[in-house]
Amino acid sequence: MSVDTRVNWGGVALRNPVLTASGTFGYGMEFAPFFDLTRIGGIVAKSLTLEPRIGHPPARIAEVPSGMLNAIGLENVGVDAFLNEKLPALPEGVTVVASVFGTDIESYAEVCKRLAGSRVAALEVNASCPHVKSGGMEFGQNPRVLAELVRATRQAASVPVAIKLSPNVTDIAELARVCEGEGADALSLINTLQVLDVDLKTRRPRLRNTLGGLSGPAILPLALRMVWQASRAVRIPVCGIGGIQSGEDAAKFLLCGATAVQVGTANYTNPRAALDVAEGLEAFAESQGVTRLTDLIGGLETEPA
Amino acid sequence: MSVDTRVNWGGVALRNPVLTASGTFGYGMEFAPFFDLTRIGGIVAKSLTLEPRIGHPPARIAEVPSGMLNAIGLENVGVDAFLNEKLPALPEGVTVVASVFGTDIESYAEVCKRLAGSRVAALEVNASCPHVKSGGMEFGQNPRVLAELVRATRQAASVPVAIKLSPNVTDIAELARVCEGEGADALSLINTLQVLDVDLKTRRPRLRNTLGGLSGPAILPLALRMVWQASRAVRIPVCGIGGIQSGEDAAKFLLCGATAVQVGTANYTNPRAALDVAEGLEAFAESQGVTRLTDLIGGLETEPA
Amino acid sequence: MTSLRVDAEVAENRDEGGANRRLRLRVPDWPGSAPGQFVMLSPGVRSSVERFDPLLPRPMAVYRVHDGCLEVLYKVTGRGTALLADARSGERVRVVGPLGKGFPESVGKCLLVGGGTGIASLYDLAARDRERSHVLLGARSQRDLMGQEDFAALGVALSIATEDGSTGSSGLVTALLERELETATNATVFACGPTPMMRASAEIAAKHGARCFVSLENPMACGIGVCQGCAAPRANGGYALVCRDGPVFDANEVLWEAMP
Amino acid sequence: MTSLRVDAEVAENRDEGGANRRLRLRVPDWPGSAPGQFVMLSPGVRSSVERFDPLLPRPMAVYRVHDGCLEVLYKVTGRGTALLADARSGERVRVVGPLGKGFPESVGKCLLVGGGTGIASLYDLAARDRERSHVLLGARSQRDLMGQEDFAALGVALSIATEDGSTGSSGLVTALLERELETATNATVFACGPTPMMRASAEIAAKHGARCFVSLENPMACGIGVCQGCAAPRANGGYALVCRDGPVFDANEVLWEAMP
Ligand SMILES: Cc1cc2nc3c(=O)[nH]c(=O)nc-3n(C[C@H](O)[C@H](O)[C@H](O)COP(=O)(O)OP(=O)(O)OC[C@H]3O[C@@H](n4cnc5c(N)ncnc54)[C@H](O)[C@@H]3O)c2cc1C
Ligand SMILES: Cc1cc2nc3c(=O)[nH]c(=O)nc-3n(C[C@H](O)[C@H](O)[C@H](O)COP(=O)(O)OP(=O)(O)OC[C@H]3O[C@@H](n4cnc5c(N)ncnc54)[C@H](O)[C@@H]3O)c2cc1C
Ligand SMILES: Cc1cc2nc3c(=O)[nH]c(=O)nc-3n(C[C@H](O)[C@H](O)[C@H](O)COP(=O)(O)O)c2cc1C
Ligand SMILES: Cc1cc2nc3c(=O)[nH]c(=O)nc-3n(C[C@H](O)[C@H](O)[C@H](O)COP(=O)(O)O)c2cc1C
Ligand code: FES
Ligand code: FES
Repeated sequence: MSVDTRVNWGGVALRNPVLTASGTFGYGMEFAPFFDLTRIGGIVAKSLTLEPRIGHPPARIAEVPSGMLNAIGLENVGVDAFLNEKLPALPEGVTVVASVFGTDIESYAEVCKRLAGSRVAALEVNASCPHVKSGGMEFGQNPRVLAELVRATRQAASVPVAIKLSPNVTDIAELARVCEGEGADALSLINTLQVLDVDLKTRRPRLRNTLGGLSGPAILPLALRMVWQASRAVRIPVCGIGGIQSGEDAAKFLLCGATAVQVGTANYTNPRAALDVAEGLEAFAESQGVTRLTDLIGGLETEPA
Repeated sequence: MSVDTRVNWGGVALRNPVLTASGTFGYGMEFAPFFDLTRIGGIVAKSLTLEPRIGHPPARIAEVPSGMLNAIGLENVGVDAFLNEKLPALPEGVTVVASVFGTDIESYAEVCKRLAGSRVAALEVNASCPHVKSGGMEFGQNPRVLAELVRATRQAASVPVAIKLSPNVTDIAELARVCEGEGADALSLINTLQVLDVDLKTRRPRLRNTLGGLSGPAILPLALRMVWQASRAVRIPVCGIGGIQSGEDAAKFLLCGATAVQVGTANYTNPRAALDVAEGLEAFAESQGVTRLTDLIGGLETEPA
Repeated sequence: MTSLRVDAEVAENRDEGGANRRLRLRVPDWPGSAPGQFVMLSPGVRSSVERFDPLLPRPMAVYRVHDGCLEVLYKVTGRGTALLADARSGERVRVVGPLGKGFPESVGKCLLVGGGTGIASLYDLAARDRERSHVLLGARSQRDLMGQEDFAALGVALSIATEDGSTGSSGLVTALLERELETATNATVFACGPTPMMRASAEIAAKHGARCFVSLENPMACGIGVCQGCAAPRANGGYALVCRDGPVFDANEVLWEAMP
Repeated sequence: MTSLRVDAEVAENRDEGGANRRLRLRVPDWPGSAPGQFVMLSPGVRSSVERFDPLLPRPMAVYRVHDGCLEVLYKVTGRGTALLADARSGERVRVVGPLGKGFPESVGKCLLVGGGTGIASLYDLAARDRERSHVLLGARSQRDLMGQEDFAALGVALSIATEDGSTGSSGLVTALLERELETATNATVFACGPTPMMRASAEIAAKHGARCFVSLENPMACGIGVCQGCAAPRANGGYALVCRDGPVFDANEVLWEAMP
């Protein structure tokens, strides 16, 4: 028996539902030594700003139980270098999603415009990065600002636009509805959870930026909850992100309503993680007699047996 | 050298800053076989409602990486049985905080009234329990409703009132300010993080209630962030809760601005955990040449060195 | 009988065939326990590294106290038990116990029905009422059976059923129970194993007018009645806490159709 | 030289005195590595149980390839290395590597300055330029020293300084460097160890007009240039990624006062 792994994420046809999460996969080619990039659904590149960004001073990362903290500060090569250097390096068959970030609505829109006409299959608007002092946090947490952002990026883009939401909110369903209402093609969630950890020796935060984002297995149940709530609130497809390590984890996201998933921190512990997840998901489906992965989507039964 | 471990949590004098978290320590006597209860700062008993409550059908708990999920449904003996049976069983020297829960403002206030005149040293108002369909969630997430709750319980209580906040919010500082503004004597945070996990065999949630609360080491960095934000937003003292396993963990909370802490899930893995944390905190202070634990409170340095 | 918490030294942690293992722990201050009581074991407590995954302790029956060691028979079924299987002699495993209420006293014949890991809960009971006990053990296959030789060495009456017929009679252990109850008078049934097996045992016992006690194996977090996670639905409404009110219950007290 | 990811079998994991250990891994397909390159090791990868705490792999220098095994010398300093110390022969540890850029070629005398765990980064370099190398090792005390016999067996010039004087001269290894540079001409310094030691080595080298390369030991998550967690401040602005642009840097490229 073979499993039909194809999904459509807001107008983007993916050969399988497993992408890589922005900021955890570089610009893609870093992983070429470890597996054939055309075998996963696609890659979401590091978030791009209009100009190159230097990022925060170190320490930028720290380990915590079943997770890690980061405050990178969105260091990136800038949209132009991405278009000129990074994108052309990626083999033909790789589906590329560009992640977009800005400090104001205009710069978000400008990055989207520059990406128009390129080979990127979709844009993911990072409305949620929790560790940049101005920008990210506020966009994703305030429904009014978020609406404006969706409108502006949607207008500037020539390909489908997914909005990547922050988990640091009271009501994820409300924000999902705002995105849908403003014409977003898809959603991605979650970004990292805003946290703090302390170095007892120095009595300082373990990250120089004080606050950082938690990722990894520790946030998986939070991500499942939010994906479940968001996907029930809207009709646009949701990409589930958070702590995914295996095909089984990915299957949980599909059951909770995700159409696709992204693998993040797991890429660090296992540079072949995304492929392992894609293969594991297919194997899981096969073991369950599921012939199309789309049959899993939203299959969670929540009424008592 | 000896360390002065005494702290004052909103009018409650504690011999040391380590209490036990509501719902994780029963009504106290369950732990008497394991250590002398008078050696910790105090105990916060299981949340009480006006009438006894039966709670949710099982499964009520599940394990996840570095944490656990629960949806107990606030099963409890009710305030009267607490006063008549549970409270008298506790030895004289044990400082007891009663946790209060209701389905509407009136029943919260009524529980507070019944507890008036008893030996409880303070009330902790559970405004945050994330897994009861009506009640808890909404109180702690909506500033207006929270304000009303604080007012009503403050009025009904004869001892200091601490408000226990939910982490499932966009802006914890705002909610902390609401509590202070309405006369709360202290804050406790955080309660569990609302999450979901899936059983792939049954394609159902692992908890019968669908959603549950995440506790344990996985939420410690989230709790530290929120304690830090809340304690900087208000002048009333904050009790830090979330994932504490050791004296070092407790010290992190003090540095982030907590005046006291509560040990929760760790009581399950180690029934002597609260005492171990209290002793560990004292040992940490001693190793650092800190003579009064109060000197640690808020000591986190966040400016670059 | 008071409970203690001790980081006990592993004397032995032996493969017993299939996924079964025998853990022998040195607990010098062990206060003794009644048949049917259990302990909470924290497999992750290695002195060298503190790790929080897996986090919770695992409930395990006190199999017996033997040669100065507390013995536990367990099956590797998941992450906690796999980790427990990693514990080497000399390493430490946290033990909290004894916990819960054991099997009640009985008169007349005792029919002990054990399946899967539930077998481990029955040894001390068989040892207590040796003459009156008939032990019925069930497993999928010979290699899944726990403690067979120990029961045999006890000298109790012993019958075995395996689903694949690799040892004993072929079929379910409940068929053995049915047969025994057809002839027995004044028998009490003590069952521990998978929920369907216990439920079936209870129904068979009821049909023959025999009392039946079951030892439930609900997932637990604390083991001492405080987390309320181990709730089992009561026939007369509400929930019992398996760790505190059980793990042994009169089968009539359990609302089987609402068991998780 | 391409990198691979392999769950390598532990051939040996030996106590070397103090907190030091030697891990020998079977990596049949090892493509070879340049002196100064490193691997990421995931201590928690045991086939029996999947655990996510600790989560991240640990960067470790390739000490050498010897007797068909990839060797790593490491010091147990925290949870990851304590867990690595638990790995038994026959178990598997995930290896990703070789990673990073090693030490550059040089002419003239090589002064290799190693302190603490940094010593492990220097063996292959000493082996490459055996005749030209003078190895200076520093530690708090004799028992903290790593790999001393191996360096001695290489036949390179070897000087040792311990803070407590338990072996070699008493004091800091940088004092040895200072002395050597007073007489050496056309020497290149290669330093790996605690940041203050590397910084002092760089300053001493600069004072004597010698080039200095340092191998930085910043905390890492990915080791392959994608997480941007290992950023080291550059003297001419911005950050270098230690895993991708290093771990070896010309000491002048590093903005020492901004190092974490
Ligand atoms: C009173 C009592 C006595 C027991 N005695 C024994 C015994 O002597 N020998 C033995 O092998 N097993 C016994 N069990 C069952 C044993 O506790 C589980 O098999 C074990 O917890 C599975 O853990 P795991 O980490 O391997 O599985 P995982 O699936 O990784 O466990 C995940 C979680 O589910 C819980 N869990 C999973 N399955 C069970 C189960 N069947 N029962 C209870 N909790 C479960 C675990 O405790 C843990 O919290 C007993 C259970 C109870 C309640
Ligand atoms: C390129 C490179 C090569 C290295 N080579 C060796 C070697 O050959 N032998 C050896 O013993 N050590 C070496 N180290 C240092 C080693 O990686 C750390 O000592 C180790 O990660 C500490 O892990 P831990 O889990 O024991 O400590 P923990 O304190 O539990 O680690 C927590 C986190 O901090 C990081 N961390 C802590 N200390 C350091 C450190 N000094 N350097 C880098 N990361 C750290 C860990 O990777 C982990 O993410 C090297 C480091 C780098 C960057
Ligand atoms: C080091 C690091 C850098 C990240 N950078 C970005 C980023 O640039 N843009 C973005 O949208 N998300 C970024 N993320 C968030 C991830 O894309 C992902 O949403 C999050 O890590 C949760 O998934 P995980 O638990 O699988 O890692 C970053 C995460 C990490 C750990
Ligand atoms: C099983 C369980 C039951 C709980 N019941 C209550 C409760 O009744 N009232 C309450 O305020 N908090 C309750 N909590 C939350 C804890 O008091 C605490 O806020 C939370 O678990 C975080 O702390 P921890 O990580 O140390 O466990 C409960 C937690 C658990 C795990
Ligand atoms: S396991 Fe906690 S109450 Fe029974
Ligand atoms: S460790 Fe990830 S970029 Fe260097």
